[in-house]
Amino acid sequence: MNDSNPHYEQTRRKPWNDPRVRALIFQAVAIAAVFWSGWALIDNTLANMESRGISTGFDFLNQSAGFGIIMSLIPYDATMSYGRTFWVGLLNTLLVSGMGIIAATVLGFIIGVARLSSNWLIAKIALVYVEVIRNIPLLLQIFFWYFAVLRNLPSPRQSVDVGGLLFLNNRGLYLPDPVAEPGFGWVAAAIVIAIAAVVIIRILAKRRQMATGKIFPTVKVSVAVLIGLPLLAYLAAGGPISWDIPELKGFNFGGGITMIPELAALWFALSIYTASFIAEIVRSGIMAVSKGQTEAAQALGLKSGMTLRLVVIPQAMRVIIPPLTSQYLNLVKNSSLATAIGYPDLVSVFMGTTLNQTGQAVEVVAMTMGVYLTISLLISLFMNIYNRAVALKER
Amino acid sequence: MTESVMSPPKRTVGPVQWVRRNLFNTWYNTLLTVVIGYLLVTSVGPLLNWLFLDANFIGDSPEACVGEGACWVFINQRLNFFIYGFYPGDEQWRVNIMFALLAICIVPQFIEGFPARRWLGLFAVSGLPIVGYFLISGGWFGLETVPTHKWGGLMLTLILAYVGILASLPIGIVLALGRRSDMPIIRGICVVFIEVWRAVPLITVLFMASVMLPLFLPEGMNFEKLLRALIGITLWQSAYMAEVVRGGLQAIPRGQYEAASALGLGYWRKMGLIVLPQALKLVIPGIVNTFIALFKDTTLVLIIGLFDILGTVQSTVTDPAWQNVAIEGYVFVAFCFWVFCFGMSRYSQNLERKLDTGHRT
Amino acid sequence: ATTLESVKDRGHLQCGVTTGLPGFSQPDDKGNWTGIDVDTCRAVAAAIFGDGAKVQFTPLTAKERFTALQSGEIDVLSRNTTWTLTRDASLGLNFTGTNYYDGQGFLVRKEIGVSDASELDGATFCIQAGTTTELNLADYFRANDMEFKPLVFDTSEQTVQGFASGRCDVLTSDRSQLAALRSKLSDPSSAVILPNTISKEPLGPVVRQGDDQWFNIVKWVLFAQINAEELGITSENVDKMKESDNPNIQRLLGTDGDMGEKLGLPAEFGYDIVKEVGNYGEMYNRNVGPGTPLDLERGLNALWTEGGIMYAPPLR
Amino acid sequence: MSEQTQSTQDQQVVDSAKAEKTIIRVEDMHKWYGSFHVLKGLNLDVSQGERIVICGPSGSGKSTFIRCINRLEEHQQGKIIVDDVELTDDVRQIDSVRREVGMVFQHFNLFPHMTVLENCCVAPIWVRKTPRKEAEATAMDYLKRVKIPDQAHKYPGQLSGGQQQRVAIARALCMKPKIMLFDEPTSALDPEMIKEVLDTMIELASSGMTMICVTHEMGFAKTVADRVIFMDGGEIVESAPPHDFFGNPQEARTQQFLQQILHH
Amino acid sequence: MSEQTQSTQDQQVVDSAKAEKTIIRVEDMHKWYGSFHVLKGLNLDVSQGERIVICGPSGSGKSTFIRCINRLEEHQQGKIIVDDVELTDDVRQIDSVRREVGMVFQHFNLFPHMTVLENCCVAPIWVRKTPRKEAEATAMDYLKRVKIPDQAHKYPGQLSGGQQQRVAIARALCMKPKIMLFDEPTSALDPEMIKEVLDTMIELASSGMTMICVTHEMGFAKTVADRVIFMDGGEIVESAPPHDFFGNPQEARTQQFLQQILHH
Ligand SMILES: Nc1ncnc2c1ncn2[C@@H]1O[C@H](COP(=O)(O)OP(=O)(O)OP(=O)(O)O)[C@@H](O)[C@H]1O
Ligand SMILES: Nc1ncnc2c1ncn2[C@@H]1O[C@H](COP(=O)(O)OP(=O)(O)OP(=O)(O)O)[C@@H](O)[C@H]1O
Ligand SMILES: [Mg+2]
Ligand SMILES: [Mg+2]
Repeated sequence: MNDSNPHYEQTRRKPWNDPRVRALIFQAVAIAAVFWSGWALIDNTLANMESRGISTGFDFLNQSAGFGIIMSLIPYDATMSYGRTFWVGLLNTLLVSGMGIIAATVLGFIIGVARLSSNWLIAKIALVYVEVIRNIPLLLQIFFWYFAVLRNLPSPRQSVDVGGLLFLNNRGLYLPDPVAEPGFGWVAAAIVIAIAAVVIIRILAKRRQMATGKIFPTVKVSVAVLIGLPLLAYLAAGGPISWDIPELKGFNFGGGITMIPELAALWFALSIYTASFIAEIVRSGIMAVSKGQTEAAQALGLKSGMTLRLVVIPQAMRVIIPPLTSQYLNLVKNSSLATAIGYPDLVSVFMGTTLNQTGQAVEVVAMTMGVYLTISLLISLFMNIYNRAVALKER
Repeated sequence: MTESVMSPPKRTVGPVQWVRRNLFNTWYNTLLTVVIGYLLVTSVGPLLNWLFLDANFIGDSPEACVGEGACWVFINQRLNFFIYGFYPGDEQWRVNIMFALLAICIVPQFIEGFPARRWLGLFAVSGLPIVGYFLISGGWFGLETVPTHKWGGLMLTLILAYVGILASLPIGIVLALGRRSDMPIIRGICVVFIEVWRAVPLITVLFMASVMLPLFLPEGMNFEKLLRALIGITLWQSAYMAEVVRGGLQAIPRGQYEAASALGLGYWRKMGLIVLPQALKLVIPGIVNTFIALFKDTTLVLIIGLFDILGTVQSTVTDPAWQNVAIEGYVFVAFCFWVFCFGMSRYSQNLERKLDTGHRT
Repeated sequence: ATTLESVKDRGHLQCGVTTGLPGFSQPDDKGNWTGIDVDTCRAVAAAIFGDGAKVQFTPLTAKERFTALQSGEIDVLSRNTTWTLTRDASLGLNFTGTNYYDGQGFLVRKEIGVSDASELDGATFCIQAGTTTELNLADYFRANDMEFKPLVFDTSEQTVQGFASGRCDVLTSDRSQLAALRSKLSDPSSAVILPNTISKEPLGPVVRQGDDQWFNIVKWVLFAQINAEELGITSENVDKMKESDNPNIQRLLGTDGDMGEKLGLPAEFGYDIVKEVGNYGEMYNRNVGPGTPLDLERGLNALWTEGGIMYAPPLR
Repeated sequence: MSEQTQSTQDQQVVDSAKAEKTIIRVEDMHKWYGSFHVLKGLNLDVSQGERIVICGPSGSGKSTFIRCINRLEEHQQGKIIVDDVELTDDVRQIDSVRREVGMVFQHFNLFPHMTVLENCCVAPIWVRKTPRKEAEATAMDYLKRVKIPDQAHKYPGQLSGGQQQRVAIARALCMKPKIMLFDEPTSALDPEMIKEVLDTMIELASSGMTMICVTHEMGFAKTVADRVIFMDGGEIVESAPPHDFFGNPQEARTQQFLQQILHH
Repeated sequence: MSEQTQSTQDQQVVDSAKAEKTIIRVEDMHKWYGSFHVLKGLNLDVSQGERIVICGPSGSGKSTFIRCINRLEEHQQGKIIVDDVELTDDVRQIDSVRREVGMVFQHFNLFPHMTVLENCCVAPIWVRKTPRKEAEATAMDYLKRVKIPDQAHKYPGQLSGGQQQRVAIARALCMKPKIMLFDEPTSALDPEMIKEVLDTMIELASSGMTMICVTHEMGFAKTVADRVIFMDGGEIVESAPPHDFFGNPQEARTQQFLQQILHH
């Protein structure tokens, strides 16, 4: 290569005009600023905590808590540790979030499809639902479900009694609790067999379609098998499940499974509120599938049901998933409003009572935020994996 | 081309036909129509009775409330408290002026082709907050100072939402630009900031802002509680805003960046003159939606002891003088929020529609 | 800076109170706070500034109160807080005394037909979160080998609403509250207060550890009020009392000695307290005493000379 | 192109002989969008095996017309009879007509979430209840015919425009329709791709399929059409064999249009 | 067109005389996208006032090449010297080069939120710090030159494609660049629009502007180019005056390409 060039003289390059150098300096400054403020924050906090005589560290997690919690998924009583209260609260949060996500998804899809219904009344009701529910603060809706509904439920003595098995009153919904007896193994086996049978049916159905073109009603048959087989086994084994039936003891019902009104109210409010957003997401997802797709399917002779199932929904899902993810995240975060009605979730139990008893605000709040951060990262992660799996193949 | 001489055949759109087509076109639609119709008839009637027909509107004491209906007398009596909180009665005209200014700025935004609409909008985001601060907090021009802990009710709700959105927008823009930067460390910092704030519930943020903040600050440094709630809300909101703005930035085609570069515009001019104006216009609906979300979330300040509209209502429904007015109180608050949020969401939907068609040409 | 200095710089006292508890601290719809806890703070403000109005109230839920005090968000916590060893020793707090002796009791709905706490096995309780009530209840039931279901609310309003809506059988709280809470029910006669008292609840103002001067100030403001009652000084006769020859009175009102100076307060701090807020008895009667909605007898809270246990060290 | 023109003339002789059964009959058909009169009394008979090219200025209603033929649009007056079935509101009749009519769109409208093969099989399997094996075999046949059997397992997004349009043609053919409708099948393509698709269509035409094609590719019209129809303002202005149509247009409007187009 | 061809020959005489100073020099320039070698050692000298047309099959690197010239893409090896400034990482030098080089894109890339006039003024005002009045006057001049002064206050979305592209040209000219780059400026246009734009470019060429134009409009190349460059596979295969290039291409690859293109 020939460097000597009559027209051109090497201009000296000033380092600060090099974008790479600029970028480096800028980033160095930024990271220094972040570290400096982070350090200042920690330093201040430690200094402040020391000067105010606040104890630090996580030793408190092993101390005995000394307070009761009305509902817990793992064994808990007042003699257990603060660490235990963390898990109780966390599980309660997960419980109501999980239930909420399922219910909100189902309800949201129904309402979203109803918005596009050809039945004028249904479409309008769905519209009213969406416009009313999503424009009222969630906290108010939680209060509404809690106090309005509680007021209208009877006291335990006057419980609504469904066949002596199921009771509803202002202490909650009481359901019989199944207890396995000898012989239950048969029923369990039947369930396993039913699942296996369904898998086989699906494979056979596919094969039959391959060979003869007949389309087998897989879904209906599967449901029938899944319900029928265990039921048969149950009857044949002479009913090897005894039911722990709730009964009135003293002031309240004992035995059975209880769903406390706080859980129910929070669950309703979260599901109904979030469903109104999901409905809009579903609707716009379906509408985002171009009209050409529907037309092409129709031109091929596919009926409207098939068009929806084979062409529209699979494509709508791509549009629906990302905003749906953020709704799930919102729901989990919103479950922290439990504290307003006394449902013992993580914020209420751990960031509430435990924090108050131990006074270790920094540790407790950090743990709580860590939990929400983890949940949210996990949900995003799963959704990203799903998203990648269904991404359109492009050139 | 000759004009069409034929007009479309008159459709038989008599009511019977309409009902047929829209309510009873298939057997399952018929079934659904009947079931839902029945439910509507049985529930709407009693509701209307309670809300209006049997309700009590006039009076000045609990005794005025008789019968089964709602007791709106209660709302009437306490309305002042719900709107202004503890703001002193003689000074409430100041708040009223602000309400009026706000209405003057906002209402024209809904009216197509209103003169000076753009300028009013600009004033709403720039001048109004400053005027509002001086007017409401006072201490200037011979106005009596009203400390922030006396602010409350609807007024406080509006202040929280308004300031929250205004302050979070610029921060959100900076974060969004940072997240799209070529510099890995800047990008990393922005991503972490955004994701962390988006992951935590607002009430934990408010809790930190309201009772823990002094722990993190140097000795002796302190702000007012309201200001701290605002900082918490703003930071939290700016993470959401950043994502909205990022959506807009991503929607700007690469060609726009390239054309700007080819003309010799540097990074900041490229962003300021070319990219951001387009991106922000694209995401106005998104911003309005964020605003609605924030507006509803302001109710959470109740949990940290600020008396917003829900707070004022809650603190009065337990007044022993009035029995069983909780439902009326909550319905009132719900209605207030609904009116604001519904209005805004309509606005954003309209915009969305308009931008949609505008973009296709 | 010391707490006293920063309070003086700021120009007002920052005082943590409840979000609304009749007789102790409650805002009316003008934002004026009333109650015995509120008056305690006013007395501190009066002692520092000579003006009982120079105080700002921060409403706090029970869960937030200690964090707010620890962080420096408030200067004094006067929020019917029970004095316990743990709180005193490990939260970095100091209790400055007791402005109300209370005990935990039960409010039960009549329809469950219970007349004694020992019959409450298996009942559901409405409690306020973050209170000693929560702990006492667990202790009491463990000690008596009974079971209970605690339903924990954030504020006392919600606790009452929970009880009123029939969600729980029993509302448990400090006895001083039960009567007032009962009066909030739409039908007060549907509930009764059980005779049992299951705990000692000395309620008093709290300050941060590590600032002895401030600790002393808040402590002695209360003592000054109790001493004033012993000495018969009231807000009405305080001006006349200034001329009194009684050295105790002179020291209290600052006409003699340097009591104020020792605390870092103006000499006349005692006079200001009584003038602005009144003595302990006045404060009691105005907020919770007979004739108020709470209608509570002095009982334990009477002066030691009158059969109670209110006793203040001498001002000298 | 000169060789092709020749072969077309040979074909025209054959074609006119077989033009027997009327497979599409349109009688005084009108359509409105709201109050806008798009189609103003169209009349058209198409015999089995006939190949018709429709052209005309933009907005003249060409697309609307052929979309009415398989009822993607509803006409409000007049009659359309396809394969002896009249198009009415009756869902069953619409279904049976659509089964016999294949359509190829300007923008292909392939299903992006299915592979090429799945795109081709979905209708035979779910509409005709063909066994999957068989459907796939047929699909591969047609993919071979449009010369892209090697792309069968790719997704539409991975193909070029010309390839996508050929898949769209194969997809329509897989239903073994009696009639094929094309709505400007080449106008969204790059010049090189156009040739691929036109070649495919010419091959198809030579197999005797009944075709109605909206296009402005006049070369194609000359090569394969039995009749060229010129539409303007929602009316059929002229309808003639290509030779006459291009050589001796009757209407002033047609002449004007042809001048524009051929000049280009 | 025949008249134009003639006038071009006249011009060529003039042009060759003035071809003095080298304004763009590319020396053994290489570029990679990741590990994909796009440009493989290009060498090119462009004299002031020279008009160069680049053609070549799709993907041959034409766009990449001219985008390197104003550093929209970064080259990794070799040298590019524009107007005596070497393109390196130095921001100031890039800025000063971009000021002298105008670019017109295939898809116009007008700023949709600004009027035509604002589009033209934004760079002079903010980059050259021209007073607004003056910038607007200049802009109007250039808009007159591209024959759309009456559209000055419309928004780009309200113009036809051809008008938009002319605005894009005017916008680039407003910076009074020494060099203009065109990247297939007509390929996104309808046939009728193409002529408008080509006419504008021909007029521009006759004013002595240095131009590098990627295009497949061979008519244009014949009319105005001083040199036609054929690229394939990231290399310059042939570079010759249009007369030789079209009349007597040296390389087999060029011949093949020309056949395809002229045939079409
Ligand atoms: N859904 C619709 N609603 C209202 N008007 C419509 C609709 N679809 C088409 N039109 C109008 O009907 C007329 C005919 O449209 P059509 O698409 O059939 O024209 P075309 O001849 O296919 O034109 P092109 O060559 O541009 O495709 C046009 O004026 C168009 O604007
Ligand atoms: N950002 C990029 N990353 C990776 N490869 C790229 C990128 N841009 C272009 N290429 C590849 O570089 C090669 C040259 O692209 P370029 O756009 O320069 O071709 P071209 O000659 O302009 O083609 P066309 O005529 O289609 O515009 C192509 O193979 C293209 O796929
Ligand atoms: Mg068309
Ligand atoms: Mg290119």
